[in-house]
Amino acid sequence: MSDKKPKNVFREGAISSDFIGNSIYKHQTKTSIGAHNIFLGQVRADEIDGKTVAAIEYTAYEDMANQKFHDIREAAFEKFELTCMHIYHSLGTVKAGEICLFVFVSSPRRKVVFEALEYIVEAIKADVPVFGKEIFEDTSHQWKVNN
Amino acid sequence: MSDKKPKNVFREGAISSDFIGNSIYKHQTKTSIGAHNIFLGQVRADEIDGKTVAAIEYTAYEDMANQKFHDIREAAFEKFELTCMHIYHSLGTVKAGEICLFVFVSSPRRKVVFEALEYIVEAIKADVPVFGKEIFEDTSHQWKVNN
Amino acid sequence: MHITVKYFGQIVEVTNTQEETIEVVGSHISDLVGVLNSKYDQLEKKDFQIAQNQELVSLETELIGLEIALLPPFAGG
Amino acid sequence: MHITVKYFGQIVEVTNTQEETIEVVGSHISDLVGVLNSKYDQLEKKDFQIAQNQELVSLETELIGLEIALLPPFAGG
Repeated sequence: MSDKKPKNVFREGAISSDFIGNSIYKHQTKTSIGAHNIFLGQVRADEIDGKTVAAIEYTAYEDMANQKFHDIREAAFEKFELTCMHIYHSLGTVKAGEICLFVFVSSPRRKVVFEALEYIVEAIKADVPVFGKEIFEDTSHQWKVNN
Repeated sequence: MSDKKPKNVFREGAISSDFIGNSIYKHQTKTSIGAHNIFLGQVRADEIDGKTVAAIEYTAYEDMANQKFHDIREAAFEKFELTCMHIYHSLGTVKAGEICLFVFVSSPRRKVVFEALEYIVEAIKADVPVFGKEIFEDTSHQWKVNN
Repeated sequence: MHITVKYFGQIVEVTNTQEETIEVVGSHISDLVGVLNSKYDQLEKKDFQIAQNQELVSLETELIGLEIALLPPFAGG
Repeated sequence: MHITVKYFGQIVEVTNTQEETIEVVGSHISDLVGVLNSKYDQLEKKDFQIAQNQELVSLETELIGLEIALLPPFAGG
């Protein structure tokens, strides 16, 4: 079910496991679904030159980003036979171990969800203007770059 | 982290969204993880010759099935750089809309989790002796076959 | 040889039992299947694989005396 | 032409502002970038893409007078 107007994909701070569990629960009334696939991005406590990442502070060009999320959503509904799709991304501070990206796709059949989820996550990484400042435990920082 | 003795993968009845949310929560202490990928199998209310599936009753050749789940787990840890992997499958009655399979893989990097999750789910469908009786609303039944 | 045979899923609808001991003359899986086909005339219509000691085997495999299971098509997940 | 220019991520560390209005003589993105490079001498060392009216553009694209954004490497997810 695609819709025309871009939604706000961003959530302030980390995405909680309760929110994810609840989102799964809400899909149990949709009995044409046979397969769900969920991607979660979690902030890693990477060690770089002896310093450990404590958090990532996310900012975005929000209007453009929401438009890009919308375009990705429309393209995915076009390409794949999906019943539902949900995307949530954090803004602000997300600590190491916390979740910053939640992508949820559902379809009658499993082959579709594998393809669709990977397509969506790769498109988000490549096309959406979100910026991440990796804050080290000593409060110094560096800028994260997707590969 | 692989281990030698087959665990019991089976749970009586449906797998709840709370259980899944809690399982996600428990991984937030593992700060080397950057990406989680979760597959959920949900029972579809398929309509066949005018009758609607109300539930699937799962049985299994349990010892062999747990051994196969174990073999799949070992093979996946061998093939992919995974931090964790969890598999849960229902036995007994799971109603339409409820979840019967929960596969959860985590890794430092995203490419790995996509490949690993699809590999594991396809292996489960092909190799594990689990049987499903689709119970229609009028209490008649047919036997489910994976494709 | 006395062999323990387990039945699963729709096979149980033919055998009406989940487990029994079968007396087999002969030393291959095919000999056991012959006995079962004479005992259960609906069995030949059913699609199943055979496991011996929890590993899938073919009709040509030798009986080793351990547990046999008749496994209808898998439906996990 | 007066152009609203927005800065994001590490670009803000060079401009010390998130948004400003820039006066440009010329009609292409390259003309605007010329003005910004003379204003901020650290900007040339930075890696960024340019969006006009929320679409990525090249240096050869014409300025249409709508919002411009300087976007450093993306890091979503």
